[in-house]
Formats: sequence, C-alpha cells, structure tokens
Amino acid sequence: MASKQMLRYLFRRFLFLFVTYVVATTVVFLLPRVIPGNPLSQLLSNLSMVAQANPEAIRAAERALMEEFGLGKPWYVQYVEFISKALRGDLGTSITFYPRKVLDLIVPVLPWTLVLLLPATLVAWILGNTLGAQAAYRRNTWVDKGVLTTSLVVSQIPYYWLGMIFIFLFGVRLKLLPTQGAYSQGVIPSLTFSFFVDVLRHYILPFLSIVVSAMGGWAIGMRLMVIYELGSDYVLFSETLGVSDKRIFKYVFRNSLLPQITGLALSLGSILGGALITEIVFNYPGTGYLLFRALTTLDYPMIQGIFVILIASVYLANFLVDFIYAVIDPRIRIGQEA
Amino acid sequence: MVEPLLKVEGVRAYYKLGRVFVRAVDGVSFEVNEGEVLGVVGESGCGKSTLSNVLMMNLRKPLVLVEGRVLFKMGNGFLEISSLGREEVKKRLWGKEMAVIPQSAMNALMPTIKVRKYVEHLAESHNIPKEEILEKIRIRFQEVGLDPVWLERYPFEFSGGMRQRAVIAIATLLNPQLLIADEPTSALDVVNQKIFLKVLMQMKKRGIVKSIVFITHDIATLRQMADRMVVMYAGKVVEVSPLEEMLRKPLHPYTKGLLDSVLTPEPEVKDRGITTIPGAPPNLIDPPTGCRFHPRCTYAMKVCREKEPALVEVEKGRKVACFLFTEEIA
Amino acid sequence: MRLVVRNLSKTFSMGFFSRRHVEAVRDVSFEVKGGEIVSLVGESGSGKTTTAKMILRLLPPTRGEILFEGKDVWRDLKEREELREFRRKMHAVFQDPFASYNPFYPVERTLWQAIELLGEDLSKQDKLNLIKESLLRVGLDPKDVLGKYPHQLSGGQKQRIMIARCWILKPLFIVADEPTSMIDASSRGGIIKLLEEMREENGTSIMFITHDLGLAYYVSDRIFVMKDGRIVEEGSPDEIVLSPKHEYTKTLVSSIPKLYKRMEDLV
Amino acid sequence: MFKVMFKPLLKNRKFLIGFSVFLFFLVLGLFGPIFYRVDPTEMTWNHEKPPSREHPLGTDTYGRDILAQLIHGIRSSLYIGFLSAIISLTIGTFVGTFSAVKRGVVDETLMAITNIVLTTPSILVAILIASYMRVRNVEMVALILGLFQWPWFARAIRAQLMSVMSREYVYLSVMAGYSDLRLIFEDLIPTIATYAFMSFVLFINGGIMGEASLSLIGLGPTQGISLGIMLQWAVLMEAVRRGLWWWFVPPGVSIVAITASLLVISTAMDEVFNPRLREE
Repeated sequence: MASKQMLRYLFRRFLFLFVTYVVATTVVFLLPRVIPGNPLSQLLSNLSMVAQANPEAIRAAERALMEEFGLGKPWYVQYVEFISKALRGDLGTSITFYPRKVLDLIVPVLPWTLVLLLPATLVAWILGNTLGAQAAYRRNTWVDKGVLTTSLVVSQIPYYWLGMIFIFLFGVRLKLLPTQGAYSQGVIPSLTFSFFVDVLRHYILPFLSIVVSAMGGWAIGMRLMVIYELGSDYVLFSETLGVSDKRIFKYVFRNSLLPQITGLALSLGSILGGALITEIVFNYPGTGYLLFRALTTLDYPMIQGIFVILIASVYLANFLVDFIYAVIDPRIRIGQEA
Repeated sequence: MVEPLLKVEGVRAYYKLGRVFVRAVDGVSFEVNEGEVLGVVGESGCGKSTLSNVLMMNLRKPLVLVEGRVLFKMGNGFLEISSLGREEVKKRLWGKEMAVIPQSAMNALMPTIKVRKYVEHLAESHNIPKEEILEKIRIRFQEVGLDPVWLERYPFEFSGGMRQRAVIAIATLLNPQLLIADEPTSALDVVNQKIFLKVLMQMKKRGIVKSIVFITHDIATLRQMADRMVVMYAGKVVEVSPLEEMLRKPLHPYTKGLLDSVLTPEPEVKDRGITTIPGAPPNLIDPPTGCRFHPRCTYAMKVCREKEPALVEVEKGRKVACFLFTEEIA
Repeated sequence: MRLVVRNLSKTFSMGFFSRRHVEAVRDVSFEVKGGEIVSLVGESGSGKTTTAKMILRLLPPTRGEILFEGKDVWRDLKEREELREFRRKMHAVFQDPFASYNPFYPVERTLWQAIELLGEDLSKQDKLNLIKESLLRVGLDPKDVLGKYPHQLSGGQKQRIMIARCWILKPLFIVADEPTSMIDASSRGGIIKLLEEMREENGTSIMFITHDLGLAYYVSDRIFVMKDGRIVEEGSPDEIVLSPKHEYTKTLVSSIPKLYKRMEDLV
Repeated sequence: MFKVMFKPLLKNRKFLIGFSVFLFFLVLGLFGPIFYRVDPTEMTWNHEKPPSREHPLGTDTYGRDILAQLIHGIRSSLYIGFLSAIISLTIGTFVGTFSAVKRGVVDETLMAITNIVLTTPSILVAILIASYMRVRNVEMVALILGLFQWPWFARAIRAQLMSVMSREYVYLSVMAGYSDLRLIFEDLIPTIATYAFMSFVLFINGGIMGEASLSLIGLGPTQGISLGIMLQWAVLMEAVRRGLWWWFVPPGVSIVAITASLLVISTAMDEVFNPRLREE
C-alpha cells in the first residue's frame, strides 16, 4: 500500500514538523533570556528577598536555577546544554518541588490529560462532522437552520466557561455529579470497579464541556464543505446515472471529511490550550493543573519542561493526522496534489 | 419510418429568482427520433443547457417546469416523464434509459475511489450483479480505447482525453436509449475532440445507444455527425431542419447569421467572409415582444415586433419560426 | 522590421528543496513587419501565451532578445518615459473580457487609463469627448456603456471597449491573445473587423495568439504553429492549412472539424 | 464601490442580527462607563450579594459591583480584541503581499515561516511568553495574542493576490504605465478588502477569546479589568462551587455573545460575497 510517493510525503511532513519543533524549542529557550527585565534574574532577587523563611532551601533553589538555565555562561553554551539535555530527556529540576526532576513530575499527570483530551476531541470531531453534514444535506430546512444557529453560538463558548456552567447546574444545583478532581478525595487509586465508577463520574462533566463546545466548530466547517461538494460535477454526474442518494451522500461525506482532517491537525494546539484551562476549572489533576501551579509559583524549569513536552505531543499528533490523511486520500497516497 | 424516442411538447421551464422568472426554455416543442443524432445549437444564454436538464426532467429549484409535457418511449407507448417527480424519473430512467455526458467530464468521476469501485456502486444502485457489470465495463473500456487496467486507477491519474472517454464508457454502460451530450468537447484539445467524436459515433453505430442529443455552440462539430438540427435563440426553438438542408439553405435569419459567423480553416470560409449579428442575446427575464430575434434581425418587419411567430413546417421536415415564411403561406 | 524575436526562451523553476524546471518557451525566433497580421497558433500549454507576455514586457525571458522598433524591450527601456513610450506603442487585447475589467470600477476606467498613458494635455471635456468618440468608433453607444460596471455588459461589448482603448492609443503593435474565444460566435466577426481596420488606418501590426486555426487562417498574413514551446512550422495561411509539412500541423489540421466537408474517418 | 459591496449585506438577516448584537456590546463598552458611574474597583460591605436594585448584577467577595466590572471588562476586552486584530491583520497583509509580489526565494522563506507559526500551538506560546512578563499591560497582552493569529490570513491573502495578479485587468493596468504602488492601491487592495474585513472580524474574535484564556490562568493584564479577569476572580474565589452564578455567568455570556455575533457577521458576509454559497 505504502507507495514511494506516500513515503516521500510523510518524510517531508516529518522533516517539516521536526524543523518546526526545533524552532519552537529554541523559542522556549530564548524567551526568558530576551524578554526585557530578564525574568530569571528577577526571580533570583525575589528569592533572596524572601530568603528568611528557609535560607537553605532558597539557596538550593537558587543554585538549581543558576544550574538549570546555565546563567553566567555564554548564550550558545547555554543553548547547546539546553538542547542536549532535552534530547536526553532531562528537563531539569523543579523549583517548587525541589529537588524533584521536572520529567518525573510531568509523567504521572500526562495520562489524565490524554484520557480526557483524546476521546473528547475525537467524539466532538465525529459528532460535529455528522451533524454538519446532515444539516447541509437538509439545506434551508429547520434542521439546517437550527444546527447552524446553535453551532454558531456554541462554537464560541470557551470550554472552561461551559465547564463552569455545567459544574453549577449539574454539580451545585442538581447535585448529580461531582464538581472537581478526577476521583473523590481520600480514595486511593486502585484497579477496582468502584474506583472506575468514581473516576467515570468525575470524568463526565469535563468531558462533556469539551465535547459540546468543540462540536459546533466542526459542524459549521463540515456544513460548508458538504454544501460545496454537493454542487460538484461528480455529484451531478452520479445523479444523472441513477446512483442512489445514499451512495452519493457517502461520497460527499467522505470527500468533505478530508479537509476536516487537516483542520483537526491545525486546531490541535488550541484544543489542547482550551483543555488545559478546563482542567484548572475542574481541579482535574492533569497537565493543565500542574502548569497552573507552576505558573503561580514561577517555577520556570517546570514551565519550560511542560511546554517542551506539550509542543512535542502536538507535533506528534499532527504527524499522526498527516499519516491518516495520506492513507485515506489516494491523491496523496499515489502522489498527486489534492 | 422514423419513430420518435422523446417528445417535447410546449415546454416552458423557468428559473424562479425571487419574484422574477428567467424564461430559459419558453414554449419549446420538438422530437428526438430513434436512431438519429440531433444537434442543438445556440449561443451562450439561449437556454440550451437548461434544455438538457428538461429532457432528463432533472429539475431542481430554482428551475421549475411551468407548462408542457415531455414524453419518453417505453415499450410500445410513451411515458409522460414530466408528470413524474424527479426521484421517480431518476429511479426509472436515469442511467438505464437516458444518460448524460456532462460539460465538465474532467471532474465528473468521484475523485477518491477507483473507477472499478464506482462502477460497482453504479451496479448496486441499479440492482445488477457486480460480476456482470465488471465484465461489461472491461469490454466497454476497450471499445473506447482504454486498457481495462485503468479500472484499478483513480480518476486523477487519467489524462483529460482519457477521462472523457471513461465518462462515455460509464455513461453508456447500461445501454441507455438516449444519450445527451452537453458541450462535451469544450475542454478538450482538437485531437482529443476528434477521438471523442469517433467514440461517440461508434456507440451509436454499435447500437449501444439509439439516439444522441448533442448540445453545443459549435456548428462545425455538429456538422460532422448530426442528422437534424434544432436552433435555439433566447429560450425558443427558431428552426428545426435536417443538417445538410440547413447548411445549403438556412431558413431563419438567426441560423444564417450563425452559419456565416463560423470560422473554420477552409478556403470557402475566406471567400465567404465573416459576418456579425448586431447586438447581443436578450435578457431572459424580460425578453423582447413579438419575435425575440427582431431587435437584431436585418429583415425585421412590423409584424415581428408585435406578434410571436409560431414554429411551422414550411418544407418537408423543416420547421421555422419566422414571419418571412409563414406570412407568405398564410 | 517592427518586431524581432530572437532565441527567446523561458524556463519556470518551482519547488524549494527539489527544484523542477519547466521549459515553457524554447528558442523561439520570428519577425513581424509593419502593418502585418501574424498568428501564433498552438494548444494550451504550447507556450504561446508565455511568449506573448514576454513580448508585452509582463514576464522577463530567461534567454533571448525581443527588439521592438530596434530597441530591446527588456534591456534598453531604462527611463520611465521610454517605458511609457513603449506601452503606448505596444498594446494588447486579452482573452477573457470578464477578467479584463476590475469589478470595482466602471468599465470606462480602462479608457481613462489609456488617455492618461497618452499623456496629452487635454481638458477634461476633451478627454471625455475622446472616450465617447472611441466608443462610437467600435460601434457602441456611449449612453449604454459609460458608468456601467463590468457585470452589466456582455462579453462582446467588453471586448469592443478593449479595442476602443487601443483606438485611443493607436499603437504600432497589438498582441491579441485569444480575443474572440470567450465571446459569442455572432459577435466574433465584429471584433476581427475592428482589429483589421486598426491595421488599415494606422498600419498597426497585429499578432493573434490563438488555439483556433480557423481564426488564424482567416485573418493572418503569416502563421506560426507552436508546440511544446517551439515553433514547429511557419508559413502563409494557405501553406499551413492546405499543405502542412510538420507532422503536428498535419494532425492539427485534420482534426479540426470543417463546415464544408464532413470528416470521412469519423464513423 | 463600497455601496456595491455593502448594499446586499443590509438585506441579509443574519448579518443584521449579528451586527446589532455586536453594536449593543460595543456601545455598552464605549459609553457604558459614562452612564453607569460606579467604580468597578470600589469595595463595599455588601459581600457576594445577588442582584438587587442597588447592584443590578450583584457584588463579588470584596463587595465590588459586578455590573460596573462587566461594563469596564467589555470595554477592555473589546480593546484588546481590536488591537490584536490590527496587529494580526498588519503582519498577515505584509507577509502575504510580500510573498505574492516577490515570489521565488522570498516567497518560499516567508511561507515556511508562516507554516511553522501556523503549526505551532499559538495559545501555548502565548502562555509561555506571558509567563515571563512580570508586568503586563493591556497592549502587551494584545501584542502577544496578535503575534500568532496571522498565518492562515497571510496564506489566504497570498493565494488571492497571486490569482488576482494573473488576471488580465492587472496586466492592463501595468500596461497603462501604473507604478507598483498605484497598482497595489487601485487594483490589488480593493480585491482583497472584503476578505480582509471578514478576517479582521475573526481576529477580534480570537483576541477576545485569547485574552479570556490568558487571564483565567492569571496571565492577563496585571492592571485593570477584563472579562477574562472577572472569570479568573470567580474561579479563584470558588464562585462556581459556591453557587454565585451572577459573578461568572455575565462575563461568560458577554464573551459568547460578542464572539458569536462576530462569527455570524463573517459567516453572513461569506454567504453574500462567496458565489459558491449563494442561493439562486
């Protein structure tokens, strides 16, 4: 199946994403060093100002910070150190949780984010596209108008605000579902059925807030694509040949879905951003929550580490989407511009 | 003798745009006979493409049938397809009894599946066994000069001329009696145009299709294959004549004007010179009164402005809608 | 010689990492005399439009030279005034009457542009009169045209206004790039006649760029047949059409449907 | 020219609804502070009171008036939205135009950069940049947001310009001796104007959303008030779990209403100007 053209396409995409990733990590490296007022040295002086609390720990953190960012060395040495460490998986040491390693702190929270984000994104994508296609197929009926109007509004609701509303309605008012965390406080994670149910009950509201508000955007985009496709030559020709409506709709759905796949790749970043903030609203123990704590305590090594990993995962997901696209669209598989 | 395959009787088909109507096909009557190639000619905006949709009863809003009947020969009698709904006509006739070769054959095939798959879907829609139809398409592909291995390819791998031939092969797969070709050659270079015409004529010669309606603005192309001509102007049929007679002696001034504006690389054309019909085709929302051609006609008389000429047989097999002929007779 | 084209070539390069080269025009040479009408005939992709753009100084050639009135179009026109002079003397009518007008302006903008290019010191009223005269000259009633937007006029009318633009400029050379291919057959003759009259009155040389051998045969003094970027045959219309030499020209001539002869090998 | 452009819009119901809603919030943000003269930062002893005659939208933990906060918040959120939209539009137009006009290596380099920024998760980078700034004023936040919104616009502008520049009327203007600058102003800009306006509307949208996201995690403007900052305070004070709906509902509703109305405006414009969507 995998033709030469497809491999070439995938290699090109990989190369591009790799270059992009190097650029992004370079930006992560450069930012604290070029922003006016040098935030790092400011952090240092902040630390020494509050040093009366625990001078020992503060000094250790200070050393760590100096070490972490290689301050005092020429910038290119710092850069090489940063990159080589990152490649070895060494993302540095946290300041807040000194002396724990950043990577060790991130790894346990990542699964929570993945478990929330991936299913929610996929479900929203599938539901939104189905809804949009149905609306386009019934263009100018009340179904279409209803879907379009609702989608236009719903797509503009930030995930986290919908989360707030859900917490208030289903958690506070109706008391149906828990309002925060990934599982009840005091419960020790275990592989039991009751724990699973507990996790599921905590999962519903954050999951739904992402699904509902992400769906609208896909529905709008898909509706537009299907409307375009319905007017295309192959649809008109198939009709005059007596190809069944059901089959034609399948054609249209399939061809409209292709650009939506690219759309998914492009919006992964903003979906991730929204999901992270949703975690904060739900006190959900994922990466977003960890990032929030790092931000409030100015734990720069941790912030950097989280970003190096998050950006990498966005690009990885991007590549996966590219791969799927190449498998589905023969024009790429066989090597013709779409 | 000649039997009609399709009859169009007093058809008016308008586009409804808000409160106004575009009278694209406005009181048109003619027949398509069995075994003939009927050429429909006219300038852009005269209603020829709308006519192809009317022949199929492929009416979608804003296009509506206002008046008239379209009859298609089924068995021994005629089926009034204009009284059926679009879905009904589609189910009973499209693909099987009548098929279209569209203007843009370039993109007419479903782009993201293999041609074989598409043909299988076509079979499925018509409840025909897959094996049977695959066997048929292999033969049909060879007949149009395509190697059957191309069935395993995607449409975008085909060149323009090949796509056009694949479209003919697929459109004629269920041996429709009537084939409607709507400006099928306009996107092709001349060499491929000729190949296309050859393939099309072979389809008829082999009896795969009975009759062909060929819609175009290019009289020189029609001249190669048409038996009779229908000349359309501003939503009306102005002349129906056998091709040779029309070339020898065009009746309607518009037909004459069209013929005299044809430019082909021939010494006769150079000697004849090229003429222009003054003015431009009218707006079909508010067409001129009387004969619609009168503002551009050098022979226009008073009656042309006031009364609408009917399409009347003036010689055997020749009809014209012009007072230059009918007034004398009357 | 009004126009001399020598060894003209154009190569397009595409792609950043893996460069691909497309030779659109290869080593094309020809000459056009004053008052002569020639045609460059070829199918799409033959390089005829690229050639036209290079002559019109819209696209720089990769190699070769174009001499217009003895001056190299791409090398000798240094001064702004020299360039304007060239633009006045060499003009064009394009294929697509819809794309020839910016939809945001009334159609007469194209005529005001010509008057401005003319650079003569006229009063506003004189200029307006000139515009009206030019419209009358191409068979249009100024009343029907002035103040109208492109979508309100027919293709034939728009193409006539393009010729009115040329009439204002009275250039020495007109490149007519498929001027009749997108308008109705019934108005084609008028456009051709107007261009022929430009030659009669001002000795303008005209070069038709077309895929339509019928048009070329009808109007030209000489025809150049292009294929894959090269001129494969050149000659008088009768030579090209009645006794073609090159294999490609033969196929081309035999493939074109004629009005007075039915193709024998069709059925 | 503008008459030709905007007349069909005024007949489109979607456009009118969207525009009215947006206008309402714009007027509220611009003139609200003049008519509702309550200081949004003034603390009173009325803590966390639900809506009443005295405080139409209630008060927060410090007894500050929510309606006053809302009006001022709308004002600065709109300001940030506009500012970031102008920044995005400027960068996008510049990159797109330069790419289309210069072609060749310039084009390829610029497009490579554009694609890199397009693939980069912009909100994450915005968070990262903001986290390093100890003091952030409203303009800085707008700049951070504006810096990452432009790529898709630049690509679209480039594509449109490339297609326009191969149109005959541009050649004819060149042949009439137009200078590059005159060509840009008379022929190129009007062609991309409607698209640019639609994009501008969506950029405002993105700016408002982005500000809310940044503020919610404490990276918004360090001074003043915005819709995002209101939400941040509500989250910090656990307003949601304590059922203080009047605190977090109004800013959220305002964000959704403003951004949705902008989206409706651009959708309606697309329907009017995009021939493929027109319903004949």
